[in-house]
Amino acid sequence: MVVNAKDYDLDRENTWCPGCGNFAIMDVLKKTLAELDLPPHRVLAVSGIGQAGKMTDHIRVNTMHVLHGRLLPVATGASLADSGLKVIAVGGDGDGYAEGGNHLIHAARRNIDVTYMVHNNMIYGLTKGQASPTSGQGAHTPTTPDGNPLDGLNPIQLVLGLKAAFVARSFSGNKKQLGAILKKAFQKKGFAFIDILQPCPSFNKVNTNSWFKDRVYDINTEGHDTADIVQAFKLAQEWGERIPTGIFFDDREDRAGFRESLLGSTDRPLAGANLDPMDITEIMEKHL
Amino acid sequence: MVVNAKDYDLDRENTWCPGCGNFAIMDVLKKTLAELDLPPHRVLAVSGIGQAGKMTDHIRVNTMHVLHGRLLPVATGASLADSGLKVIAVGGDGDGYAEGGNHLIHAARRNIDVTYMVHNNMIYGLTKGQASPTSGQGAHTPTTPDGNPLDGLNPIQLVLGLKAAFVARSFSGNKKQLGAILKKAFQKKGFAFIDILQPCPSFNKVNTNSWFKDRVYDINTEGHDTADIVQAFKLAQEWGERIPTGIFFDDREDRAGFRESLLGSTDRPLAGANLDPMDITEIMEKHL
Amino acid sequence: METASDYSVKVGGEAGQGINTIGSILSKSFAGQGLYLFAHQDYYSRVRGGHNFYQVRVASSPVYSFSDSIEVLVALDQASLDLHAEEVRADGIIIYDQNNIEPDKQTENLLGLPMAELGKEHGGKKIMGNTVAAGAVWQVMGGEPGILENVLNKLFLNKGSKIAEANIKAARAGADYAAKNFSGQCACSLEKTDHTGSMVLTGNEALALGSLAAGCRFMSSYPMTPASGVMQYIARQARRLPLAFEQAEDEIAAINMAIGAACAGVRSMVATSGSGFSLMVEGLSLAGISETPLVIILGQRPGPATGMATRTEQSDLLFSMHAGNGEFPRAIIAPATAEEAFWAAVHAFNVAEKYQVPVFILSDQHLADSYSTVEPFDLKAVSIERGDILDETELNSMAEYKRYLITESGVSPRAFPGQSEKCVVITGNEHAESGYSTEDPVVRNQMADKRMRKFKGLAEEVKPPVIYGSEKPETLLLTWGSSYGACREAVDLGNKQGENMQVVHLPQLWPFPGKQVQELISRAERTVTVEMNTSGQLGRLLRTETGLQPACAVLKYDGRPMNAGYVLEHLKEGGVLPW
Amino acid sequence: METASDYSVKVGGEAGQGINTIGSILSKSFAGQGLYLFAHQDYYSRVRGGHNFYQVRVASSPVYSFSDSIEVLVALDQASLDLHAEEVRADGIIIYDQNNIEPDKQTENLLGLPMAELGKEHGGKKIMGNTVAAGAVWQVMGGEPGILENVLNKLFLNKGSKIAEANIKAARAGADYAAKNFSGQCACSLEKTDHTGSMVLTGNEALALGSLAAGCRFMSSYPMTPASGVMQYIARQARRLPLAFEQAEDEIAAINMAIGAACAGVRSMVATSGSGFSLMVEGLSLAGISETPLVIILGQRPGPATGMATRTEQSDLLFSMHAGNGEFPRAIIAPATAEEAFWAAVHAFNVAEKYQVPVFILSDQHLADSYSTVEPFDLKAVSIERGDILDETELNSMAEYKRYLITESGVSPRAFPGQSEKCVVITGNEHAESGYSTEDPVVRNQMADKRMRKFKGLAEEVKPPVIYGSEKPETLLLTWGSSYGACREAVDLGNKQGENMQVVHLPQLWPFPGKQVQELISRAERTVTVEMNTSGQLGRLLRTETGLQPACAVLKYDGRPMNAGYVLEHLKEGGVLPW
Ligand SMILES: Cc1ncc(C[n+]2csc(CCOP(=O)(O)OP(=O)(O)O)c2C)c(N)n1
Ligand SMILES: Cc1ncc(C[n+]2csc(CCOP(=O)(O)OP(=O)(O)O)c2C)c(N)n1
Ligand code: SF4
Ligand code: SF4
Ligand SMILES: [Mg+2]
Ligand SMILES: [Mg+2]
Repeated sequence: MVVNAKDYDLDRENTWCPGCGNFAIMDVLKKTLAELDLPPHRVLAVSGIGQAGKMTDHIRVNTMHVLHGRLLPVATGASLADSGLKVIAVGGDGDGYAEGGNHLIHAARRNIDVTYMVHNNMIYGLTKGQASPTSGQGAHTPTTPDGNPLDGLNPIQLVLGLKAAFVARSFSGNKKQLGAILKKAFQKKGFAFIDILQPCPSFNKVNTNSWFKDRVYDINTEGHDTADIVQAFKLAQEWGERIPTGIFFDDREDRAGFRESLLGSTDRPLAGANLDPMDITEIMEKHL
Repeated sequence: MVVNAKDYDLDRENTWCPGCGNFAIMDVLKKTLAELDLPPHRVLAVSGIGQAGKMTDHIRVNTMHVLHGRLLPVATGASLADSGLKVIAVGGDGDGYAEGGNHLIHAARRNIDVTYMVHNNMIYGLTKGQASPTSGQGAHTPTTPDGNPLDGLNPIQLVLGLKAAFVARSFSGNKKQLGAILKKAFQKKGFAFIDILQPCPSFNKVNTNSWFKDRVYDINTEGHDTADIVQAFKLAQEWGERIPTGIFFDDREDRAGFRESLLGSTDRPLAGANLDPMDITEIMEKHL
Repeated sequence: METASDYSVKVGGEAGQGINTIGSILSKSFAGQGLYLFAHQDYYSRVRGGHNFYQVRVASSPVYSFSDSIEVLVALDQASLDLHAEEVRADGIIIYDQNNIEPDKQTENLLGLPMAELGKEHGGKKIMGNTVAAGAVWQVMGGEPGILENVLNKLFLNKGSKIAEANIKAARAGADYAAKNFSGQCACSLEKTDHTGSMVLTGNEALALGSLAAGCRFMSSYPMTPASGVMQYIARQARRLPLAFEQAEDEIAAINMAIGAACAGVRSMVATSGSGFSLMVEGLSLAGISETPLVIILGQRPGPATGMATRTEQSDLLFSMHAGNGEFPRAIIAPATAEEAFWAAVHAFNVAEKYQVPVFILSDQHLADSYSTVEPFDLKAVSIERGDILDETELNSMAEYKRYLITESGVSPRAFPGQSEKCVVITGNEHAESGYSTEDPVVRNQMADKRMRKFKGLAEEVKPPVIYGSEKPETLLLTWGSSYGACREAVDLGNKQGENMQVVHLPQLWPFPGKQVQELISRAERTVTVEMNTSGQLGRLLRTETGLQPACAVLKYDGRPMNAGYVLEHLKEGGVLPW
Repeated sequence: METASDYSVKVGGEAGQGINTIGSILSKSFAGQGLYLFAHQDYYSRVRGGHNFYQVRVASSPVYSFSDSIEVLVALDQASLDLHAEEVRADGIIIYDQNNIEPDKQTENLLGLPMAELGKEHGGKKIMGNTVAAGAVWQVMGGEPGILENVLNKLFLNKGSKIAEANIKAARAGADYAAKNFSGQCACSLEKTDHTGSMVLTGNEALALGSLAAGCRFMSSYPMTPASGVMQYIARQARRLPLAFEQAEDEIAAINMAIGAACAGVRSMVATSGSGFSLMVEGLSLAGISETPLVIILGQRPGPATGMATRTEQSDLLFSMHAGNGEFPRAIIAPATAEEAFWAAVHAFNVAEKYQVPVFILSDQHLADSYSTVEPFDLKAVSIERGDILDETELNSMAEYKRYLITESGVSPRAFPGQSEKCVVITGNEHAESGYSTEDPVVRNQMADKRMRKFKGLAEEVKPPVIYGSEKPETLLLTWGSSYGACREAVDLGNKQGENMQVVHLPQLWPFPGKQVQELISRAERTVTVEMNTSGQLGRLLRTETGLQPACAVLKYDGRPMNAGYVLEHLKEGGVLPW
């Protein structure tokens, strides 16, 4: 089957603002899925609530648009149930690092068979501009009117601390890099995490497209050894005048994905329209 | 005032099992508080639900014994409200790394003025032996009867990923080390995190007192530079035949505690029996 | 309604076009002219595009709801024309920018105003076209120019006097254009009264103000429409007052932080909406057993789950009443207007502390976001009642402090950690008087009984039903929250048309004022419940508490508020019976 | 009760001493002898120490609750003697280890048994003293030795034949000691009937078995007493069946994982208790709007918050009924016995899938942990009804698949992601038939109405009230869940004493079978509700749904279950009126 990026298009009005970084991310996602020859009905995108989560309004695949911050557990359940689906989780920084923080820890621990894209605009877009955990110190927002007193959370450091199987950062303004990373992420067994820097022209007037552009550089072209988690952690400390992007860590230990480790095999079937009753006579007899 | 460790004793039946590591931890805590000359009424211990959380049944200080996993937010609120209290949070590994994982992320980000002790017995004690996020691969428990398929979470790596101001691991069987670390933790401005390895003879038959004893070593006596977070992260990778303990990271950047960063000062009073009405005339006039 | 003037102005456009600017300039100017207003907002859950509107009704006596027909439509985009031209009365007008919008040939009463052009020319920026429009509307409606300019001055002063001046110039350009081209076209003629000096306030703002007046010193919350307005208002004051606001990582943290602060001795609150409140339910239960005073503002919107984020509904009444595992007393207050919202907040904090219970303020998007004119609050009338709090001398004279002392009222005197040398023991487990856990069956009974005994005191402090209309009505409309406005105006309209109607609104729903309601219902020929949900929750509660059942129910649950017309129409049709 | 034998044996001791071992050896042996039993457990929230007991009632016809007096007390520690000696009947006996315990001089009927000593001597370990005690009890009660040995063989076989043999030796030693020293002391004499082959099952085990029989293929949960037993049972089967069990990081993850799996096409469930369920409330609401079939086992215990972790209560009925923001249909099933629990699970999964709604099974600690004799379930009678699921051919023939197709029944045919080439769109926002979000007011009404229409179908499938006792009663006991056992025995006892009583238990509480209940109540002279909570929740629900109010209520909320004696005593006192 030859799949085309257009196959993922949906004829629905897009409600993102002009200039929003989300458009580029969606383009790249569609192109990458097509490159991997994944037909829409074999893809499941689980999205959180937020502007990023609205991705599932605009991409023709199976979708579950769920609760704010709960996309990873839903994706976990769905991917356990059906081994035939390529499962993507997509949400914002508030969704993933505030409301959903706990699930990130445990998705990494389980190594769930899910590619997780966080559109990190360092702000709450949909609810009109409140601070996010990644908002920088001093950011003036409706909930930090006197300037954010805290340093922003560094998601790469966090996820390296969780030893996720695949840890990357990209930027919506660098489609080529994003595409290459996404492709590798989809091919990775288990949990692949990508923090995607994304300008929000409506609410984040500090971390704009050009602010990012002036700072990002690619650690992979500079020869970073993606098997070295300590080196990755060291690189991840950097945030400011220069912002490292690229694949920080790509675990060479070929860890089993969660489906395999929990079910003992990658294709034990659970889901489907047919439900063969399980014979529990033997189990019952133990109570006699 | 001269405070004595006995001042913290409570005349209540202790419900921990004989041989439980919790006893040693409690002893050390009481001694350390006394050494720091902190009278009981100036200490607030907030505890989660679990065997570790029962600490507050046995130590005479102000206590809030709250919900499973929610000790850190309660401690955050209480410490913001009253600058005069030394706030300790105490809970188990299930409490802190499973149910309460999200709050750990954000307590570190805020740098709340709280010393957080996690009694890490790598098991759910109070609910009779289910797996915890730190349970090792293969652990047979009532919820992993065929052996835990997952590697245990490494809390030190995680909390280093959060760049908490003070990150340490100790062992209930090494009272001297634990006492020294606790003392430093209490003196640290902001969030001090200590993962305390604790045998649970009733349910964890693998990670026993002697199992730990055979493995732990002190990174500080071996000259680790606690200002170096990358080095700390490297050390934290180790877990198995040898288990590093001691202070991994003690941030030399003298970050403000949360109370100071949010309220702009360390002693702006919020709490108390007297509530002087705030004059809001000016605010109201803006609506005229 | 004996209003001489009663006009509605609707400003429609896309998100981001600035309809709120025009709306609030006009609203404040109306108030400045000594008139009363009610303005509601209708917007999509998106940041750009879509179709939103701001509709303000202005009259010479108080108004509580909105009209179906409008006198003035300001259309900032094509959709506004297409969607709302029909609502314009025969003698009404439509102001639009003829440079952007091409109206249908059939549409009548169209008045072209080159907003952007004039904005650019006189104010320096195209976006000033909004102020141009406000100036034009003000002019055609016959407002006093100085008042509008005053408003602009105040509104933009904090952005610098240049910007204020530019806006005034733009407004003048709009007014001049209107004077020249639209004169005689608009039937409106705004009165001027000496009822000036009132505030223009949303429900959210009133709740925030009330909380501040009540001495709230701690708020932790997580953003969620329509409750974000409260936290953002509080956040703005935090540095200036002895007050902490923190945006929590989630709603669970929010309520637990507030509990921590409350236990440490400060008045604390959270604000959220349905989904977020769902996550607070366990914390609510903790507040219940630990007897922690806490105010929860629950801004309702249509569910289930994320539902329709920016719309309105009243479907979390029974949820908030029963939320939390186990049983514990609580209070539920539901203001109907911005005015009531302020006093509701004061009441909520007092009740919370006096009885050491969680107290809900149920609001909804319609109340939260709608502006109305409100007299400045008499701050001297705000009394802060903290209930039984021990002072240091009392504490020092005690052998032992018992946080959960068993008393006749169910309320135990409070003390705070660090307040004296007595340690304070607080817990979410069942406990003895000391605060330490127990499983003793006798003590359990005593503690459960003690907690439940608070209901008595709580019931004595219930805000009584608010009654309006006929004394011995044929039809009694029983309602709550923001639906009151529609009911009140329906009663006025109905009675004018010869009906015999009364509205009873319950500003507090729990403890339920059963006796008073029963008494009122017994005097009416039939009772109809009116509320914004599918299952008739107030009706169900009425039956649980009194055994009575309304004759029928007028319900609405499409996410848009109801008004008098809707109520009357559905009354005629016999209501929508959910049972 | 026309039981010939009806005896109670209580085994008391500290946590960790092994009272459960003795209890379950005896229980299984009683069943092996062809007798019926009911055994309940009382334990503290601690791992070691404290005072726990296991009390088993054995009789020649079915029993549903426990007695206040006991025939045999086995005391493993001093506290058991001190606390329970009084409960022993005059012709009863107390077996204790004279090497560890020094009984009060006044205590009668004491029989010393050197348990640990004999255990060490005959079984090789002191802890075998437990089996020694079981052997002795079995001997004095007149049980057939082969039956006990059979049970020991089965119980310990998986630990190796050596251990099984050692236990049999220990039991024999106990029996021999008893034969020599206690003969003639015990008034009990166990019958032997041919009613053998029944299972000994807890409520938790029955729920787990029922779920497996119903084809549950996914369970995610977080440990919490008293629901942990269900997940641990399921976890043990997971590797052997096409079934996934995962211990989630918290209850929020648990319910959301289950929703993900359910949407992907498998029967999914969660089990929890009150605090944990509080955290699932938002997910519940998501299941509601996304129309996801989901079974929630809610094992109740005393709240609020952590309350009393290992005790029993029935106080989450109204909470589960109203939980979740917004309004959506659901079903609430509440089995009274282990037998009912199995079929409740089957029913729950069928209803959940047929109507695509969340379904609750309300259990409680008393039901969850109590053993009773149950006939093996007729697995052929288990029918799996999945409702409307499209197959691939149907899907392929469609132009477009609409997940939320509007239908008369409110139920839209389901399809699963990946099942065919049609994409499936699922959401927690308000949506059009396609599954994509909408804020259109007309569509919103249609969708809300569609969801609510499911109530009709749900109501048709309600499990009808279970009736026992007099046909035209003077007193009707209306009850639910595990309180049924106490009520049923109260009816038997009362009617024997000349009363005229009936018990009606509602195995399903929502949709409420209002008509049937009304009809039943109308035939009775007075109705009394009986339940384990402070506010009389079933009574409140009854009033909401029928307008009727019980004459009084018998309530209990000290964390310990009620029995027939409690019900009768409180009926005499006129009940505990919560209103
Ligand atoms: C439980 C809950 N809390 C709060 C909200 C309101 N809410 C919706 S989106 C959002 C944050 C959006 O920020 P982010 O996740 O960064 O996404 P973005 O819009 O920036 O892409 C919030 C707070 C909600 N829907 N549910
Ligand atoms: C919301 C909620 N979920 C579950 C529980 C049940 N519970 C109580 S303690 C506990 C885990 C205890 O493990 P841990 O935190 O490691 O403490 P330990 O007993 O091992 O010291 C659980 C699951 C609870 N009380 N509340
Ligand atoms: S608000 Fe920001 S993130 Fe949302 S669509 Fe607009 S630009 Fe993008
Ligand atoms: S169960 Fe384990 S953790 Fe709990 S008291 Fe016993 S030994 Fe300690
Ligand atoms: Mg964002
Ligand atoms: Mg533990």
